[in-house]
Amino acid sequence: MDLLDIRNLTIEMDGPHGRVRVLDKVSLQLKEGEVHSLVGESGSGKSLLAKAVIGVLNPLWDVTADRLWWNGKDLLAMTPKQRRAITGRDMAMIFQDPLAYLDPNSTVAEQITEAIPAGDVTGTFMHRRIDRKTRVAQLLHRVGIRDHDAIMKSYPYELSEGIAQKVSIAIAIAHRPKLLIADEPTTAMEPSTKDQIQRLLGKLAVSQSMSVLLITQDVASILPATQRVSLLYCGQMMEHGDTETVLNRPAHPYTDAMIKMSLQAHAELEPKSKLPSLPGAVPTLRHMPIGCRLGPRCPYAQKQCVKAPLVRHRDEQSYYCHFPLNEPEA
Amino acid sequence: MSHLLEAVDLFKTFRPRRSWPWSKKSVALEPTSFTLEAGETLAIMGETGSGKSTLSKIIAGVEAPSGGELYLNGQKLNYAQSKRRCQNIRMVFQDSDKSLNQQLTVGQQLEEPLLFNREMSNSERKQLIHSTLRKVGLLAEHAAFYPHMLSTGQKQRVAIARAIILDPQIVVADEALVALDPSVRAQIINLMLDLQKDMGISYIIVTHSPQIVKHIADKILILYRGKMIAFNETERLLTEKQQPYVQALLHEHLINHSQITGNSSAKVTE
Amino acid sequence: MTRYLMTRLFYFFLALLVLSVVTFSLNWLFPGDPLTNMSGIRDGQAAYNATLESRAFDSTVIQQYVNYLAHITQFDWGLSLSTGNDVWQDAATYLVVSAELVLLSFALAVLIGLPLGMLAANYFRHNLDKFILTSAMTGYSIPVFWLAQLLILLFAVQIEWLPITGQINPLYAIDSITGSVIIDILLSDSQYKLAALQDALLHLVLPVLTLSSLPSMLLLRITRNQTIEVLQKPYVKAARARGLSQKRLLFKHALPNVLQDVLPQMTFIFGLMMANLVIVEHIFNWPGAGAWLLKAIIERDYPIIQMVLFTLMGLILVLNLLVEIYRGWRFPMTREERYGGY
Amino acid sequence: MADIELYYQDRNPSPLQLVWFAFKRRLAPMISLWLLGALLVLVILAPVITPYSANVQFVDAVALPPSWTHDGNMQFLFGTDDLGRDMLSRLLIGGRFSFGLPIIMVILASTIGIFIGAMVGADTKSKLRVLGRTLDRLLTIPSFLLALVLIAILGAGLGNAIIAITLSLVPQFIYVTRNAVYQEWQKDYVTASRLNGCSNTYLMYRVILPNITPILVMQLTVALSVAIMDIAALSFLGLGVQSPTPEWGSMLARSLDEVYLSPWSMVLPGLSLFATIMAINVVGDSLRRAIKQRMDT
Repeated sequence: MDLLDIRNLTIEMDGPHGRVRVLDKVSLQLKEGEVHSLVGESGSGKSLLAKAVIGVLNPLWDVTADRLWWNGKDLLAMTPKQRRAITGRDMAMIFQDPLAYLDPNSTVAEQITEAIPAGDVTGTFMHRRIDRKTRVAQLLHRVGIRDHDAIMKSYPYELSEGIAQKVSIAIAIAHRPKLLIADEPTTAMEPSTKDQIQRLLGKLAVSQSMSVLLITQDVASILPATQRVSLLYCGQMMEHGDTETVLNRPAHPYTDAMIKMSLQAHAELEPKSKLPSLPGAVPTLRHMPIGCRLGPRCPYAQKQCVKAPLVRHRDEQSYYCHFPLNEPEA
Repeated sequence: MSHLLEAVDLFKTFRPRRSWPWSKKSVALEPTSFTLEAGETLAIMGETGSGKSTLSKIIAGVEAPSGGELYLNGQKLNYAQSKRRCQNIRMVFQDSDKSLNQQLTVGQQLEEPLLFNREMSNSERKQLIHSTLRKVGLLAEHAAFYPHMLSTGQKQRVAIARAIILDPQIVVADEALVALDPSVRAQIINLMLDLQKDMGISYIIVTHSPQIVKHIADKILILYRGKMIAFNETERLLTEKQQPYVQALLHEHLINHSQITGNSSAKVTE
Repeated sequence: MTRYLMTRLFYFFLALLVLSVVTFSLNWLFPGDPLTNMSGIRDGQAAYNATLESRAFDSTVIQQYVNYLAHITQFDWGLSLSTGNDVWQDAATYLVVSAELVLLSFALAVLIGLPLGMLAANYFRHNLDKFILTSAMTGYSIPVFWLAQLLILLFAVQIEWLPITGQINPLYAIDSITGSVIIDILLSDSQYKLAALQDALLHLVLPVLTLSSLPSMLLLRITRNQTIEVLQKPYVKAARARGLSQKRLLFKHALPNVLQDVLPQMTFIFGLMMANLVIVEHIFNWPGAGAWLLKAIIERDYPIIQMVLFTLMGLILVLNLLVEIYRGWRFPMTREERYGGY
Repeated sequence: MADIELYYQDRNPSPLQLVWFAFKRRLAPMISLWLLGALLVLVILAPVITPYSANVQFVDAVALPPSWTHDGNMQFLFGTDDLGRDMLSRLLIGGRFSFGLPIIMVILASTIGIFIGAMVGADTKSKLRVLGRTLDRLLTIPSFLLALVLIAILGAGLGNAIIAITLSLVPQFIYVTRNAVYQEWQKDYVTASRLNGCSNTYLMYRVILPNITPILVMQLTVALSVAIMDIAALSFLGLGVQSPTPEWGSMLARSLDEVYLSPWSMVLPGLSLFATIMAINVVGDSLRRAIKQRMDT
């Protein structure tokens, strides 16, 4: 059974210009212990997907799905309280700008302590106190912070971005979640810090045996340990499947373009040569194209593309396109 | 023949926030010298706090240096000479959202530098604004738009249009490419390269992405804690053996997939 | 923290100094003889020449100011022009009377404003929020003196629950020792202690209600808006994503961050109370510093005006200092001075 | 003929217009705005439309209740006070002092305050900052106490009250403007304009001013309600408008003694005062909300 099973998740919101479908029938399955990367540019709705799973979406928005199951239980049918219990016990999330996501007026130790489940520490009052402290130190060690004494006493504003992200990871893994959602954890970080965080996440996924749903805007920054990858564009799923297969033999033109536009690909081109890129810009919510939303920017688009393509499968990958690339010779 | 831009011992000190009035000033940038030729691209690299932003701001005239000289075409350029500077050195900021005035239309913002630096009639100005907008891949109609109606990529294009409208010799771009989406980033890099070819602009870009640097820079200047530790042509920096720090900074991309997947227990270092 | 403390103290004393310069120069701005305005001793009185000397009026203005400072640090504010009494001696009781009123009202304002503000924010956009907000808006817009009249009309005249004016029924014959009625009653050996206390408390109800209405409503609005803002901050979202309950979110994460920004407003609210004190004491015949100030202004009793104004404004500055120190200690981030512009 | 949009056309509202659209969409602030507008017209036209002179005493109609009560008389719509003066006329004329004057005072104070504030805010030298911070602390002192100080110097009376309140409003404007200008000055778009070679005047008026307009307008509404409150309070205490000139505050002071006999003489001026201030506060609050809404999207 899949840990997380999303079928045809749709989110609609009422904007100033009428109803907008910000997430359009997105499906995603996540197995236990799997590292899954979700790639999408800004405006693709990738963060909304994460928020829908965690259950912190704006209550005014309409969330419908054929299935939004966690471990076989329907999340949408639950009361907020039940949902909170599951979220608090089994899921955790880290964000792009760690400094903004830490409470500015509590110390690191306080914030990590809060995340340690009450059942984990027992005994007398003093006992519990010492126990908690050692546990906080342990957690900090686990995310690669050595000078835990200094860090525990500091307030978020005293931390550097990299350390702050490690602290949020420590908070996230404090209750040993089954799923960690990382929402662009390394965007806008410098390469060395980025590298540290990525390695840390990969390592934790294995050592804590938890699933990781990594959200990025760039195929270049997906986790090295990623087993499966999904690409989202303007609220529509473009392609998903086994990482190796998808990245080496993309079926969807969007995947193809994202791979060619990634920083890694730049390095292999002749200096100062023209970089490949998709023409045009991501459409605004008001001017969403009908059918396949990539249509107007897609170099392979034809008339048929005004009809939303159905899912198709090929070996280890699924894609939503009428005219797939890299088809095997018949 | 003199250099297009020559910096001689530029440095910057500052008073840290939490200090006593009598304590020693901190150094943001130690004396740094470099040269830049016409049509070249110089990349300034370094970690956060290495002083790379400070250096770019001094060149663009946002901040005054604490000492040292800057020569433009062999003539000394003082901090106070704002006219001469802004006609020749222009800046593109990191966040186009913040660097565009939300209350003025794109046209009005492009008009601003013209009002103060060019003697032109109204219609000439309009002409120039429209042609510049087209040059950066926008439409003339965008002149009537307010920034909040444009997408990120379009805003970045407007910021570039504002930089090139005075036909400058140097454009300074401070981390302008980092937070962009891949497709937008590729578009903007292409645009910058095209403009360089057409107008012979020199770029000074501040970035921490070695891949971008490799693609567009002719020269690289590497700062470490305010000190210049390398300044050379890209080609040579990449091929010749360098000190470990430079090596690590430039060859970041080499640490790719296979290396980490197989080594998940790698020691995490501070 | 040391640096923070030192700079705060530095600015506090600087502000006090500026304030004293202002009160000092008032003596020249007031009509009449500056020396009389300052000391309350008129030309022709026996002590006039001695005062001339002690106040250095034969010397430069700077020297005069220094002597003025020396006098006020010893609480020598001169003599009242109308009664001839030493101003500071009179002031002590007046100030305690007002302090009783202000402290009670301030406490009431905080007790009403903070919790209701949080409550409204918690029910943001619900009917409860709208109701609380509308009543806050109403309470905030009612002029103090009209509210006082309405309350008198309602409680004292129509349903005769509460006494109208004064501190206590004079029949209880409580001697004024400290100025605060409640303390006086507790100190006195009257046999009707309980009855007197009840009477005094009933007298307090209307003035306290009136004085605290505007500040509490203001505080409510500030708290509500601030809480709503904080609840939308990323770190609260992160805490919510951790599955914390709304209660815990509100008290553990929102409250400290709300207080951080609401606390500085306390000074402002306190200042507003000082201003309204004059009006409220006037209406309720309350023998406090506000009414005294008003009387002095009408009678042009300049030493009193100076003294009361300096004290009221000085108190605001003291509160400001205390709030800032507490804030710097409890919320270390604010010491960085990255927030709040200057 | 109705406008038919043949082509899909983007409207291109400026951010300030967007704030206005957000403001306009709600009912309460619009009612308040209309109310204030109507009041302004009434106050301007007061000498023309008042049925009687404000100070003429009708001996045969002393303390007459409003016309809708049992004892009322249609001749005096809102009744008369204890000296037989027509309440309606007094309210209307009083509005000139209670509502008209504060508007003028706020305009004066804001002009001075914004000008000084803009100058100080643009000055980034640290020397002045010590002075600025000291003054910040003194600014926590409410304007009413400042007005009292000025009254103590100048003496009671309408003219002096006007000067006192106007001057006491100025510091708040300086403070707000300075902080706003200072904060904008740090932002990238101002730096960008500075690098365009703009003159300082252009920077201040074309670049920064439009960005701080909402804050200033909000401060204007706050100042207006404070000014109305202050002048009424001063008059109430007998330090401002002197009798027999009608002013809502002084009318309330008068009614203090006769509230048992003729409650309407207290309720009516108080109600006008309350409604005016309430309307201003509603407008200010909605403006704040509209701005915030604009920022969030």
